[in-house]
Formats: sequence, C-alpha cells, structure tokens
Amino acid sequence: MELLAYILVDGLIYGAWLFIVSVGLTLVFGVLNILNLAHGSLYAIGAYAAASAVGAYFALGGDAFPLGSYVAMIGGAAIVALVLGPLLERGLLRHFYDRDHVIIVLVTYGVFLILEDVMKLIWGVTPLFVSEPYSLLGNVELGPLYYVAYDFLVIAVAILVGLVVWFTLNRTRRGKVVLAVIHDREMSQTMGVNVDRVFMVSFVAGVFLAALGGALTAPMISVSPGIGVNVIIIAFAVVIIGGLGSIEGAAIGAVFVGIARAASVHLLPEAELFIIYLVMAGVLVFRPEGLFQKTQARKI
Amino acid sequence: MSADVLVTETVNKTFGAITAAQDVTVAVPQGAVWSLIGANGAGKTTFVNMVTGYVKPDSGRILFEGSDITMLSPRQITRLGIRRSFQIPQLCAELSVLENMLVSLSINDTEPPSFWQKARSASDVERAMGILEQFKIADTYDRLMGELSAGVRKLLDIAMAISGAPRVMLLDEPTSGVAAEEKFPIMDLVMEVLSAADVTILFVEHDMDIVTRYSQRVLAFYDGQIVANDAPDEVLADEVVQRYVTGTAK
Amino acid sequence: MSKNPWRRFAGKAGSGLIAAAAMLGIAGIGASKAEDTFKIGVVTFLSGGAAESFGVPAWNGGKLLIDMLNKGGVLPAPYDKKGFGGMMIDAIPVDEAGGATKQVQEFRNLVQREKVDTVLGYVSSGDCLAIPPVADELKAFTILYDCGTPRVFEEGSYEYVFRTAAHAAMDNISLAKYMKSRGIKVETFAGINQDYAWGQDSWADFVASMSNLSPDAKAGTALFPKIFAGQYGTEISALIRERADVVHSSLWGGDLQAFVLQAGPRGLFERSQVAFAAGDHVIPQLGNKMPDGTIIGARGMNGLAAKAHATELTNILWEAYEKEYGTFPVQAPFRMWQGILGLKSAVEKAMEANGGKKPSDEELAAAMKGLEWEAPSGKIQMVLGDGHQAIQPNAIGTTKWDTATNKMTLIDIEYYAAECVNPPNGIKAVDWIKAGFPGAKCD
Amino acid sequence: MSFARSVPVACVLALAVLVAIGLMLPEWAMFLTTMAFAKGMVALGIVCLMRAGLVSFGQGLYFCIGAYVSGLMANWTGITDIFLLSALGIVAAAIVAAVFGPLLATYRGIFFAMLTLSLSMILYGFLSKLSVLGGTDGLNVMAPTFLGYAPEGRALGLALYVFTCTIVVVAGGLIRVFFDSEHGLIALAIRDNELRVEYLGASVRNEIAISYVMAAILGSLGGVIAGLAIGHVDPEFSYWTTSGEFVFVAILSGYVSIGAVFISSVVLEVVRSFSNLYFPNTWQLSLGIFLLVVILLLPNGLGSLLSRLKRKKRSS
Repeated sequence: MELLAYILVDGLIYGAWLFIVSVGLTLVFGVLNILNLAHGSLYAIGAYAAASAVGAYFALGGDAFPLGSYVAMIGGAAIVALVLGPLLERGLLRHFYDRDHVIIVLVTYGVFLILEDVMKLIWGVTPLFVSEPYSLLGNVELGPLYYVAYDFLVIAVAILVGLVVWFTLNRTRRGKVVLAVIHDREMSQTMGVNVDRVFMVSFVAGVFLAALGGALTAPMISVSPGIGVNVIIIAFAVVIIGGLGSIEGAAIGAVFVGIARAASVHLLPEAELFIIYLVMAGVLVFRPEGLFQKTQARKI
Repeated sequence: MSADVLVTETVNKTFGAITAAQDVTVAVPQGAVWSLIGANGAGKTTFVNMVTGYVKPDSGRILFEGSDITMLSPRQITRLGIRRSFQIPQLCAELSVLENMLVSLSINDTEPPSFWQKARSASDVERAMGILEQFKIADTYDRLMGELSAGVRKLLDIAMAISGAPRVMLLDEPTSGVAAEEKFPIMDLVMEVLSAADVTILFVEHDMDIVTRYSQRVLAFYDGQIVANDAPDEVLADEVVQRYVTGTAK
Repeated sequence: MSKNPWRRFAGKAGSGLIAAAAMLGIAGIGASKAEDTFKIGVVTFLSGGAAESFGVPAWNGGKLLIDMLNKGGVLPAPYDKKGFGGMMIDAIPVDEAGGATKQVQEFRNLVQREKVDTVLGYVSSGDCLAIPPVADELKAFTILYDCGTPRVFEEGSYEYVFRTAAHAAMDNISLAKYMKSRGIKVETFAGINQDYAWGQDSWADFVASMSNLSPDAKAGTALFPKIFAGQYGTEISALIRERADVVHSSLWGGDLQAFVLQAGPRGLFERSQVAFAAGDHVIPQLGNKMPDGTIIGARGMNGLAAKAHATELTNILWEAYEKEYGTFPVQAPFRMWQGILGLKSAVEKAMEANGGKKPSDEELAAAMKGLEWEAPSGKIQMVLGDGHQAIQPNAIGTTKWDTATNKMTLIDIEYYAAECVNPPNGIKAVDWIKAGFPGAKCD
Repeated sequence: MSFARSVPVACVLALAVLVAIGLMLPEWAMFLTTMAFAKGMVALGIVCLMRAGLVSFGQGLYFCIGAYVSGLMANWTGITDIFLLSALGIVAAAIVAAVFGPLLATYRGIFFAMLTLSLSMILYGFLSKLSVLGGTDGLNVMAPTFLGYAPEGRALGLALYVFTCTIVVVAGGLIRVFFDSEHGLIALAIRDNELRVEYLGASVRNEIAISYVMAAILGSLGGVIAGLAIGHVDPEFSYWTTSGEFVFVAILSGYVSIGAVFISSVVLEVVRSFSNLYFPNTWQLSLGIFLLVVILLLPNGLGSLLSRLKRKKRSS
C-alpha cells in the first residue's frame, strides 16, 4: 500500500512540475500556432532570474521575512516574461507570421541557440543555487511518507495555473476573443479584434509560464548552463500526449507521464528514462493528434 | 440502360441539419452534355464531390460503366476516367503554366511516372505545348500563376483535367469569375476539344444563356433533390424550377 | 527549349569550385610547431552541468600552476626549473561539452591543426573511452587527467595514452574499508549512480567490495538516473521507502548538488548513512547545506584530506589558489596539478635522454611509462596498464560543520596507501576485489 | 549533347576537381571536409523532403541508424569494408523508412516536424539506455577498409575523403536526375497544391513516402561515413539539436541547387570547428544570429542566390 501511495504522490509532484513546464508551450502553439523550440531556454532563464532575485532578496535583509522570497521568485519570472516576451514576439516572430509555420519553428531554434549563450554571458558558468525557499516550509509527513512542503506548494501552483489559464480562456470575454483568434485569425481580424495584441499577450503569458516553471525549480537544483536543453523534450512529450494546443490535454498528459515515471522508478528503475519516450511513441502511433485533440476538417 | 456511363441510385447525404442530397437518382448516357443548375447550397457541388469521391454519401450507390465506385478515393476514381475541374482553379502557384501541364502529363502517361525520365524532355514539352495551343494559351507557357488572367487560369485548370483522356468530365462553374465577353469563347473552346474526344460532360452553371446554348439536358437541384431533368427549354419553363431555382416566377 | 546542358554543367562545376576555394582558404589557417614553447591543449568542461564543479576549477588550478611554472623558481625542487625544461608553456583551453563524438573532432583539430605537443584533458568517462583509439591513430601523446572509469586500460591498451589519476575502483574499495574500520552498521545498502560508464562501474565495484568486506550486507535498490537529470524527487522517495542502512552514490557536479539540496530537507541523511564516492568537490558551494556525518571520498588524497597532510608543495598551491579564487581547491584542481607536474617530469626526463631537445611524442611516451612523481595529492606511480595507469593514495573522511570558523571540515579521516586500495598490474579491479584484494599492501 | 550524358560528365569532372583539392589539403582540413560532406548528405535528404513541402526535424534518426548499424557490424563481425557497411546502412534505413514513411506521409507542416523529431528522440532514449551498445558513452568504431586495402594515418584520411567525394558526387548526380524527373516535378506540385495532384491521379502519400525513403537513405549514408571518419558513435547523433543543425544547413542552402547544400555544410563545419576554440562561449550565439539573418534575407537560402544569378543571366 505504501508503495502505491509513494507512486501516486511522487507522480503528482512530478506531474505538477511537468504541467507548469509544458502548459506555456501548448498555449503558445494553440494561439499563435508556433512550436517554440526555445521554450527550454525560457525555462532556464526563469530559473536564473528567480535565483538572482531570491539571492538579492536575502542580500537586502530578506531574512526578516523569508516567505517574501517566494514573491521574489515569481517576480523574477515575471520580469523575464515582460522583457523577453515582447522582445521576441514583436521584435522577431512577428516578421514570420505570413511565412510557412515550419520556418517559425526554425526561427525559434535560432532563438534557442542565442539564448543558451546569452545566459552564459549574463550569469556566467558558475551555478547559482538558492535552496532557502525549498526547505523554508518545513516537512510534511503523510503516515510513513516523508515529503517537503515545497513539493505540495508546486502542486498547488500547478492547479492554480491550470485553473487560471482554463478560466481565462473559457469563461472571460478576453478569453473568448483569444479562442476566436485560435480558430480563425482572418475572421477575427475582420471583426475588429486586435490580433497583434492578442498574440503578444498570449506569447508573454507563454514565456511567463515557462519562466515560472524554471523559477519554481530553481530552489531544488543548482542552476547551471544546459538545464533547458532537456526540458523542451519532456515538455514536448507531455504536450504531444495531451494534444497540441489543449490545456486540459497538457494537464492529463502531465499527470499521466508523472505517474508512469514514478511507477517505473519505484518498480523498474532501469526503464526510467525510456518510459517517457515509450508513452510518447505509443500515443503517436495510435492517437497521433494526441489524446484530446479534435481532428480539424480540411476546407477545399 | 447499359449505354449509361454514370448512374446514381437513391443517393442521400446530410451535413448535420442540411440535406445536401435526397434520393438523387440519375442515369447519364455516354457522350451526353448535361448541365446542373440550382441555388447555392442546393446540392450541385455535393453531387460533384460525391461522384468524384471527395464526399462519401450516407446511403445509395454510384456506378460508373456498371461498376460501383461509391467508396473509392478521388485518386482511384480519377484513374478510372472520371475527371473534374474546379470552381476556384487548383493550380501549382510556384510552377509555370508549362510545368503545370507537364505535371498532369507525367501523372497521366501510359506508363507510371519514372525516376530518371526527364520531366522536361523534348517530347513531353511538345505534347504539353500542343494541348496549350489547343486551348489557345500557349503564349503564356513560362508565366507563373500570379501573372495570369482568370480566364487563362480556368482554361489551364480544365486543360490539366482533360490531359488524362477522361471518359466523364465534370466542370465546376467553368465560366464563373470570367469577364462576360470571354464566357462564350471559353465554352466553345472547351466543348470543341471535349466533343472531339467523345467525352460525357456534366457542368455546373448559373448563367442560363450558357445552359440553354450548350447542354442537351438540365438537372435542376433544390434542397438536395432533382426537381427537374429535361431539355433546357422545358426545364426553364417548369413552374417549380422558376419559383425555387431561377426565381423567375411571375 | 531546355536549358543548354553546358550552362547547367557550368553551374554545377561553379558550385564545386566555390566549395574548393572555401576549403583551400581554411587550409592556410593552421598553426606551425614552434621550438621554444611547449603547447598543451587542455580539454575540460567550460560549460554545462559539470563546468562549475570539475571543469572550471581544474582549468583555474591549471592556469595558476602554469603561470607559476613559467615564472620558475616558485615551486620547491624538482619543479623549480622554468616552464618545462626551460620551454615556456602555452595552454589552450577547449570546452569538453557536446558529447564524445564532438570531442573526437576537437581532438583532431588540436593535434592536426593547432599542432599541440600534448593534449591533457577529459573529465567524462565517455570521452575517455572515445579519445584513446584516435590518439594512437594520430600517434599523439595524450594525458587523461580526471576521468574515472577503469575500462580505459582494463579493456584496451594504448601506446600514446596515459592516465595520471587513479581510476574509480579505489574510491569504492576505500569506502567499503572505511565503513568496516569505523564499524558502521550495514545490513542493507542502496545506490543512486548516473547511468553511464562511471556510475555503472562505481556501483559494481562498491557491491563487489561490500560482498567481500561485509559479506552479510545485502544490496538493495540500485537507481540509475540519466546524467544531468537534475530532478531526483522520485528517486529520493524510493531511497526513503527502501530504508537502507547505507546509501552509496558516485553522483558529481550539478547532479550531486541537486541531490543533496533535494534529499537534505527530506531527511534522507538522518534515515540512512549516505556515502559519496567523489563528494568533496561540492563542499565549497554547499557549505552548511551538506549535512554533517556524510562519508566523503575525494578520489584520492585531495582537498581537505590533503591539507591535513600538507607538504610544502601543497601549501604553496593551496594558498595561491585561495588568494586567486577566494575558495579552497578541491579534487579537480588537485588532479590537474598532478597531471601537469607528471607531464613536466616526463618532458624533463625525456630531454635529459635526448640532449635537451623538445621531446617527440614517442620520447614523451617512453619517459612517462612507469614514471613516479610527487604531487600535492601524494606520490603518483604509473603502475597499472603496463605503466599507463596511475595509482595514488586515497583518503575518506566524514563531514562536520565547524560553527566556529563557519567552514565545513572533514573528521575521522582515514588514509589508505596506493597499493592497499589499487589492484596490482595485470588484474582487473572487479576480479581483484572478488578475489579478496590479494597482494594489497595496507600499513 | 543529350541530357543523359551531361550529368555524368559533370559528376566525373566535379569528382576530379574535389580529389585534386583533397591531395593538397592538410589532414585536418580533409577530415573537416569529409565530415562536412557526410552531414551534407543528410541535409540533401532534408532538401528532398523540402521539395515536397515537408521539413523533417528528425533526420538525426537515420544519421544515427547508419552510424550504429555500420559501427556494430564492424565491431561484432569484423567486416570493415566500407562498401559493405554503406550497403548495410542503406538497407537498414530503407527498412525503417518503409515502415514509418507511409505513417508520416499523412502529416504536414508542424505535425510532420514534430513527429519526425519525436521518432529521433525515441531512438536517442532507447540507445542511451542500452548499456550493451555503450549507453550514453557510445562505442568506438574500427577503421574502415577499402576492398581489402587497409590504409593508416594520412592514407586512411585520404581514402575516406575520396570515398566520401565519390558518394557525394554520385548521390548528387542521382538526386539531380531525380529532381528533374517526373517524380521530382510531382513532388514540387505536391508542395504547391497536393489536392490537385491527388485529383490528377497520383497518390500524394506514395510520392511523399518515396522522398522520405530517399532522404532516409541519404541520411544513413551520411551516418555511416561520419561514424567511420570519427571512429566513435554515440546517441547524440540522434539528439534533436543535431537534427536542428541539418535543417539549418538545408534551409541555408535552399532546395534549388545541390552544390549549395554541400557548400553550406562546409561553411557550418568551418564555423563550428574554429568556434569551439576561439569563441567557446559565443559560438552558439553566432550560429543562432547567422540562422536568423539567412531566414530573413534569403527566403530560399543560398541556392536561390545561385538560381537568381542564373535567371538574371537568362533574362538579361
């Protein structure tokens, strides 16, 4: 029984992390139809920014009110989104919207190459680590299970992010506008929707979610060059399983992969890495559009 | 009946609430030249799409020279000999007029397309230019799609469809979007080339002058049904057609 | 009508010629071999997960030592002579990131284009398995200064390749000996090691050593996360659930830091005795976040363990490193120092034999074979692999945070002679362990 | 001079020119060019697919298959003859492509790019886990022999260089013929309007599958040569960043001229080779900026530059 509990809790914790990391990718694809290969770099920059922000916070006498470090973390991610979001979208991606979508994928590959080195130029290669926020909230004991409260904070944030994104998209006027743009950009434009603003806001939101993923991970790891390269593939797997562009799909996909991975670590450690790719391959072969993606009819 | 080249037996099709085809039964004799008229959404295009395999009917059968082609794919139906042109000409934008023609010839050669046989070989180019001359658009051979007039694009679209020696030719509004004075010359040209090859023709048309001038019989569509199937004069005089189709009732 | 074939042929030949011109242009850039300087290509991680704990400290230590050698007279005999036998040392750093295939290409560039006299490098075991065959193919004298997998000289033999650091077997043997001598309860032990040559060999050696030294100890879960995974939440849960007496790990670099940061708050260190085969290099960064009572190996008498037994050479380099970089040197700079000092000894030995000329690759190989020299981490002897693989003394200690000086210290340090924890020449480490360490000379 | 003779003549002359240059090149430049041409083959495969309107972000899959299949064959059976190994690489790639081709041929645009990328990452995950194949460290590959002739040192480098030039010229010639053939023209038509091609009676799915298999074979040949030239293979061959660089070369060269593909590949290889030493922390930055500039200024890549020059000549 304890084993099952461990698998479930570990699965949810890893699933929550997976969801936050991948929801931004699927949002940007859903609205702007852009597959952002630089998503991993935005995650890494978010981690770096959060690490610097928390470091600065404690340097400026944050010890008096340590919980403030969480605000600094989120603030770091927000700064990244507000700076990089418009810069990338308005400055660069906008020029390619009329081009073939695959060209935009290659543009984001170029952005990935650039951001990887920009991080090294700004933060150097020595890693930053700010583990105070991780151990700040103390421990949680669920019977024999022993966890850090921070992990459950990550679950809470994941649920919050999921609800906020879902609610904004489906239950607010602005959300309806974004959904209209998703389904038919030309039609929305003719009906007076400022598509450029919708694109920019959605892209900035996507960057913020990626950076938030990095910020929440920063206290757990030593933030060093190269942490972004692998994340894009994991986010990819989750988004493919859930169906590109579907928020609910990303949530279910994240929990699915999280529990699959937890089960494999506890039961069959050798297969650990391979599980994610196996699940992705399975979905691709049987349900290529992902578990939740509706197949679009073609207009002739 | 055996002389009929194309037969549809009680074909039905609905898209959600819209009935696009209701018990459509038609028998088209070999060599006939019929036209299809009806308001937008009356079921003309759905009929063409079903015959060419792009849309599968809910029930009923479509026979070509006696064999059932209802569930075949557009490609299989095309290879059997039923070809179509498009209301909006479907051409290859980045290729020249000649290259578009060569694509059609490469696919419809007697033997399948080859890996080494040069697509732009002298013999192929000669045949392609021949067809373009037949349609009097040979002078535009090296121009891209963007540089062509609507009429030339229409003629190229039809020329590509014809190059495979079709048995049945479906023309989807061959003269729509073309200047009024060019309509008759285009139709004369198309009919002349097709009749030379003894091809059965079904063409969708809104312009009644063209309907009366070129078609032997007219199928009038309304709400997915064929409300009239007769010579042009009788159909146009038909009171039901006037009220629902041509809107010319007093 | 078709394009005139001659014109198309011109186009094809034209593009061929442009490609040719580009290649010829590149050819001119290569460097020439100067007589009065000794050029070393130093290959270590300058970016990626391993940069800050291994690559950069090693390069910093290397730079420092080379500057001191080029000044001359700074270090005690036998290293007081300027540079290498009077020749100025010119070191080119190359980033080891990018995987074994990329490193083989960089190796060829260093040897064939930059015409370096020696390539000294390689932290990752993957690179240490890929480079040697190419070094022999190009007949280029090469020193592996850091990587730990025993497979290099146990599964292959190379004429031009030498490793100046002992391999990983000794660390896991020493860990097992340390636990036995300190009487630590080990009924069950689990492991978490990175899934590549280094991690797999370390775990195999440790299990073999334990089954020999503490036969009743039972090996439990063995986790092999991917290298540079960074996220260990699930693995830590598995280890906590296992409740093993001892948790062994050969994690290093960013991965080790992440593991300690994530496992510490979850109380893994309180529930199990954790032992890191190569853990000393994260002590400066983690500071008090490294829990007390953790058994630490340093892949040799390096870092704090060496300071406790410091010779004059060790102190000079230690102070110079602390002054220059504001933190004390750990195992990576120590192994770089023993590699460079070994190279200096070999060069000067070869120059004595050939009358003071810059030695060729073959002369350097001959001089290096079976060489012995003093280094800050003790006496280095090229004994294994017919004189190509070094053995060195080892030390294991336990962490203790010294609240007074606000520094992490090592207590209960036990030292092991080189011959005690390294197999004699000609026998594989795993076989030597299984046979019960025959011929081990422990004082 | 009829068409049939002009391409082979051009190939023989191009080969002679390349080999002559090879003799003059220092060893490291010869190795660099061999690698550049091997990777150029993979990029040429992507160009084949680009002509049908698809961009594969996972050609690393076949680059890796070619390298591992030939490497394992050499290590396990001792057969090191490069012609046999190349043939084996072709067969292996053709089989895998024949399986995945038809499935992938029904996808377009981003979905095609994503599925091909996922496939290559699945191979990467699989190989990283298989310690019998060396896991993430990969494995060493024995030096190749040439119909019994087993050169060493510079002779080995030269033999491999000449072999690569031959493969490149032969493949380039064949691909040029394919581009100009009827299937080649149909591929271009599919890129513009696949619906019409289907209505003209050709199976779009088969045509794309043909281009996909051809791209796989080219990619595998590139992998065989690269694996043997380097002497080591590892799962990174199939990592997504490796595939990204192949696409970079294909986009850089455009889909018009074959020569441009190999020139772009040499350019990239030179930038990479000198970058790691002289600007280690900014070489990826320079590659990224170079890529964006090319996409912005040269929509159809270098190849279009060449053809634009030709078109100017023809119309002036």
